[in-house]
Amino acid sequence: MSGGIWRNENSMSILINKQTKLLVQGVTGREGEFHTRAMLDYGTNVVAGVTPGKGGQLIEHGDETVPVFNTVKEAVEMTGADTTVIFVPPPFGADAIFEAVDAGINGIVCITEGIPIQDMMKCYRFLREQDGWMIGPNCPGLITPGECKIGIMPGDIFSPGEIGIVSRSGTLTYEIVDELTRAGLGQSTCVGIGGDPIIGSSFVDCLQWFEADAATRAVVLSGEIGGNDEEKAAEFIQTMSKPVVGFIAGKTAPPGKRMGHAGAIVSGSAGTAQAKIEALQDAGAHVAELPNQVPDLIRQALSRN
Amino acid sequence: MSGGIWRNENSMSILINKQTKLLVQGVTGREGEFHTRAMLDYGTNVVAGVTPGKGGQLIEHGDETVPVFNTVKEAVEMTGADTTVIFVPPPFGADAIFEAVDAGINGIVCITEGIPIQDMMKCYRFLREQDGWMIGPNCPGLITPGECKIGIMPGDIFSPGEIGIVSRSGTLTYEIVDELTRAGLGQSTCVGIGGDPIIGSSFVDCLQWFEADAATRAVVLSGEIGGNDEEKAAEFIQTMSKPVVGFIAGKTAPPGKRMGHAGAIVSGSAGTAQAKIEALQDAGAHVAELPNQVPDLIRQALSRN
Amino acid sequence: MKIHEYQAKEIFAKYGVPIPPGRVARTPEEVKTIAQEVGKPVVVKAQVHVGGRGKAGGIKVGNTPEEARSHAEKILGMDIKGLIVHEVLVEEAADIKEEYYLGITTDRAARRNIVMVSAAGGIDIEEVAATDPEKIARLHIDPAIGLQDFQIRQLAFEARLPAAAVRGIGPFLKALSKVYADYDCSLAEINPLVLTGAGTLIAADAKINIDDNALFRHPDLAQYQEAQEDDPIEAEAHKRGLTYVRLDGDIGIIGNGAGLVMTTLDVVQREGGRPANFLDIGGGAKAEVVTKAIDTVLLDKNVKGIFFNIFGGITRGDEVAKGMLEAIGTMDITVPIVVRLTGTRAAEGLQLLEGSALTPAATMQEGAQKIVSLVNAA
Amino acid sequence: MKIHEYQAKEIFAKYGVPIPPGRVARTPEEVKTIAQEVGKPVVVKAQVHVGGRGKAGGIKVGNTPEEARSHAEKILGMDIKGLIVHEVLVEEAADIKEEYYLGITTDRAARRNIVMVSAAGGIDIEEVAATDPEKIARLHIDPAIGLQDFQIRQLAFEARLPAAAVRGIGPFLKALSKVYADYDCSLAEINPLVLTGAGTLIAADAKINIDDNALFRHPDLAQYQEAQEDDPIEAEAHKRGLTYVRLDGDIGIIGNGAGLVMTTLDVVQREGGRPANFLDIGGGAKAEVVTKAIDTVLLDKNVKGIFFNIFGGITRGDEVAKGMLEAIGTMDITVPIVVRLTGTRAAEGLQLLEGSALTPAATMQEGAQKIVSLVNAA
Repeated sequence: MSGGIWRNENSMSILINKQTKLLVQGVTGREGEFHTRAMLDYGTNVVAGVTPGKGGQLIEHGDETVPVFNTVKEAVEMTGADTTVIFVPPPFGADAIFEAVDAGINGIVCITEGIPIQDMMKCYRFLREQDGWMIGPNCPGLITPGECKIGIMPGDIFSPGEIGIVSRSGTLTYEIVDELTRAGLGQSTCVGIGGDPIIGSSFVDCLQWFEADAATRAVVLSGEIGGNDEEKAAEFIQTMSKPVVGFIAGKTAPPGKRMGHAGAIVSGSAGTAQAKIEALQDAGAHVAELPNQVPDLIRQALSRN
Repeated sequence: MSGGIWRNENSMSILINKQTKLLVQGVTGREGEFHTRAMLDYGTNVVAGVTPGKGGQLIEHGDETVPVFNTVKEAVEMTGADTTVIFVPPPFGADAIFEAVDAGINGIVCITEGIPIQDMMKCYRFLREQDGWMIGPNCPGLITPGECKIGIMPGDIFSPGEIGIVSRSGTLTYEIVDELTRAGLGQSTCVGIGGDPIIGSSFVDCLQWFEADAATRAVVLSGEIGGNDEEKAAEFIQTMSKPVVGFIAGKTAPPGKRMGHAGAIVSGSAGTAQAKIEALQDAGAHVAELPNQVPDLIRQALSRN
Repeated sequence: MKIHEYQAKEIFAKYGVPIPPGRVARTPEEVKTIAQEVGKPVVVKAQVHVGGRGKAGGIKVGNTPEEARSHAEKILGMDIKGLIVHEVLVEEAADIKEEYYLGITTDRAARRNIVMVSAAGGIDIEEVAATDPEKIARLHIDPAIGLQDFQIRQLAFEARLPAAAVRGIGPFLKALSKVYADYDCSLAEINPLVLTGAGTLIAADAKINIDDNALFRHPDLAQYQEAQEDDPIEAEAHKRGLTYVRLDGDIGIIGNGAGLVMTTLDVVQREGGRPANFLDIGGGAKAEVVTKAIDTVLLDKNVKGIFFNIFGGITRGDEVAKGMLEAIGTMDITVPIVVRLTGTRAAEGLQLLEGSALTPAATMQEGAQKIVSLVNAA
Repeated sequence: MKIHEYQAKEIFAKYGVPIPPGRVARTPEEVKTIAQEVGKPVVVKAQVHVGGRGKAGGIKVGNTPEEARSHAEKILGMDIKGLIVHEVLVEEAADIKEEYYLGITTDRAARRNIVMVSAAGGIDIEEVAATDPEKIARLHIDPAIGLQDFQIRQLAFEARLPAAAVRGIGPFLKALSKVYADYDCSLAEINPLVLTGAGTLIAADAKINIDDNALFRHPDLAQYQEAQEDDPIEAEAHKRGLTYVRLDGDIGIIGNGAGLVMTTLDVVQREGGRPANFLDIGGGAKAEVVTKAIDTVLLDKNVKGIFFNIFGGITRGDEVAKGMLEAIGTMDITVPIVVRLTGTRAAEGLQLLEGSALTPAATMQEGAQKIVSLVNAA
């Protein structure tokens, strides 16, 4: 999984673009239908939906019609869907991921929040054997501005451009994107990788994709306290040719609740904002203290590069 | 797993040779110790044994000493063992295979008979993700005459040469090898793949290895009724440059016991000796009616090639 | 190992699968009592380890307790393909609207377990498999993650089950796959799964076979162990721990290794003889095993001669010969025995046999020729 | 979700893990009765959802039933880090020869569960982890195959347990990993696993945390659910379904999205303020949630002002503003509130707030500066 890098022909963004044929799992649910319509409004090529037992229904939206199928297998066979976005309730999240992989779906975006961690561990183990990619769960999705939006982010704050963004949080990302857009810095692709302990794609996966993407000139990495994904990202940043600007949330947050002895034995003292900021700075990244400093740091980095 | 082809530098045999560093799992058991001594007598490079709780013991045999370890991990770290032969009782067979894989062992020969089929299914699933190879379970092992014997076959009936042998049964293989040796036809490597429903390496795997092996000029395939491995082998034989002589046991055996409806639905009418013989003949292989016809068919095939 | 329908249903019931009310009985009076308890028409079903019970008259519907008793009188003690019926299952006759098939077994070719679902269940499912294979939805279980919910939905939709059954079979398939895994099955079937007139689903018949290699971890199944064979000599051989299959000829065949024994059968047949059995004594021929093997082969009164074919590998030829001499010394054997020994210490072994009543042979073919002519001359 | 030691031990007992005889008690008299039943010296242990019970005086050995009762009188009702002790576990005091540590938890970095074993168990295990990490053997569980026997042996040998314990910990580790999987744990520990003077192994203490996301499939655990927080406001916020963490400042912080709220805390601190809490109202700001959030923040009597920071994404700015106006209309609020709205329909939202008691701000930084000066001026 982590090695599976999808590239379109011209490498004009990462993972998704105008050619993406999107399937929506849980399409007739409240969230699923609402965001299906929002994605259609953005111009995303939504080709099919799946809700077991509702096969044969149609979702009409303006000039567009999205057919609903009982199984992902059938949806893929009938429409050639290559990417899926998952809106099913958490007890069925892992099953939806397995179904997508089994049906040959290449890219998975899992919005669902609250999937049990043991379920995600099995999914991750299984996904690692596949060639495709997954973003999430518990994430806002990803967007290639002007081409394709998959997820729940507000499309109108984004603008096409050359800055790649990868982030663990939702609204904080919007905050940064808003600053960039208002500063005239458009985005190549913006990925919200999700805040759960087990996620399909890490910072490092996304940084690799951005590094390989001809349309991306610089990357913003927005992290937060907990885990060690930012530290791992810092290691990779040392090898990158493109500049990275970082932001870490949680500098004043109290240390997380302790998880008994075992948690302390495993995690040690890692995961503080300070440790992450230092790791990024040691790797050559510029770290903003406030979200509104990001555009200036990006401009400085690009002028130096 | 099935794609993982091990080759030594000069490709003078398949899978094992003089350089093979062998570990014996279950080395202090009756069977394990008996065959460890027999393998040492044959000249096999037995570097270590494992029996949990007996770490630190030594098995002395003539001038040679085989150290016993508690875990495969420790044995590999201390001796560099790259191949293992498993003699543990059936309830512990799958665990022994997992332990070997986890410790980085490249080649596994599992002699143990009677491992539950669900255990082997998990093992096979797991092994397929690895680079190494496995022969067995419920097999006599394999031998590269004059270099390395791993398993329980009587070493003195083999002689070095250019005929590769792959077989599902034990004593029947010895019968064929005996005929070949007495006819002056030595063997490159002889592999007993085992008779269980789920085995690590199939006929096709072994035929691929023999096809790629510079030291093998022709191959004997000894099959029997049941399953469809011989039919799959026939498909591959069509693509081979080297001649194959077949023998199928069970022409007069009664149809196997029925496994309820499900067995019939899955297997259909496949698996008879006649179907297998015809598949091999259609693929261009010569099929012997009696084991003692094998040497003549091999000579004829080699003179034509 | 096979277990009876009522035993399989006991297991399924533990996993929450609805089964018809009823229980097993061993006398006609018990059958009547159970039928009275059920209070509705019952079906009386012979419990034997063999297929085709229905066609042999081993399954009857009793509309009244008295009728059920009367059916039981005929079924109990009935001989179905060589097996005597000692037990019958008496249970409420299902109100059958539709019959579906659910099964899991090992797919050797795929090295995975395969799940099958069909809307065309019942006793003709094999016919369906042969003539309309597309009517059976099937998919494999990945051992790393087990049967997933999406697969259950996929099977139900692809089998074109009606909407009520699509929703309803989930728990049945989950229980089936859990039983299959927990009990190390080689086969688990619910056939038919009945959709009743009231719209509910119920397992009207159930079948479970257990992987013999896995019995060590199911001590609770020991109580179900009984003769699995329809042939009494096979049953006896099984008890003695021998791998024996009875055939219809007159030459007893004993050898070491299944492939070699099968080949021996082939060679004997090719030389004009008719094998009476398949008997594999396995590796390491101790005198005791040799004695047991010869004794078992001679339980078949058709046997007019025995061909012993041993490849001395790890098994040493001289030890086999000693075992044989010891065996025939303690038994009263009147049929000719041909012994072929090759491999490790074969020469020494054949030397030991010189002067005995045993006829030595140097090759498998020679041995086959000798036993055929000895038996034909007798 | 945390559960108590005695609840964890009830679960482990179901999985065949030996635990000291005893049970939970709620009064000193009950404690005496249990101690009499046990008939040996007992240990009386406070059951609270917080670490460091022993050092706080919440664990005492009673050599006689009367002594146990007397300890219980002190422990029941005791305040340990803000939590009142309502229950004590009374059980036979183990005859401790050696103490080992067994634990499983999620290793986020490896995306797998990790098993840890140490011969240096007991209350100082974290100290051991910090100073002698090599004294803790550890390995990961592959979710595709689960904890294997060879791994148990490897852990036992690498932890250098004595031979008796190497043989004995198998069932403990198997039960631990089965409980961990069956109950969707995020943590399961037996610490100490005690080797007694008699040479047997017994789980003297046990700890289980459950993944909150998986509680839907463990309805049997609902009975264990109770306040998990030592802070009464946090407990109340949890009850109301809000993600709230209490801090020690005087500016209440409310926002949508954890990352944004954390950043808001950072910015307020940077501007010289001291945040009183973290409160994430999540997506979709309905009036009701806004009311609950403000009310919860004001439960903390230190709060002198509130900063509301909303990025209108899917949440529309005008709806948030309406919710706020509705909320403050129904509440008696005396502290200043600064509202920052950006994103979808932010302009419309800010327009709605004009003329209200709420102070609008265009950016996060401006909002932080405003609330800090308002609170400092108060």
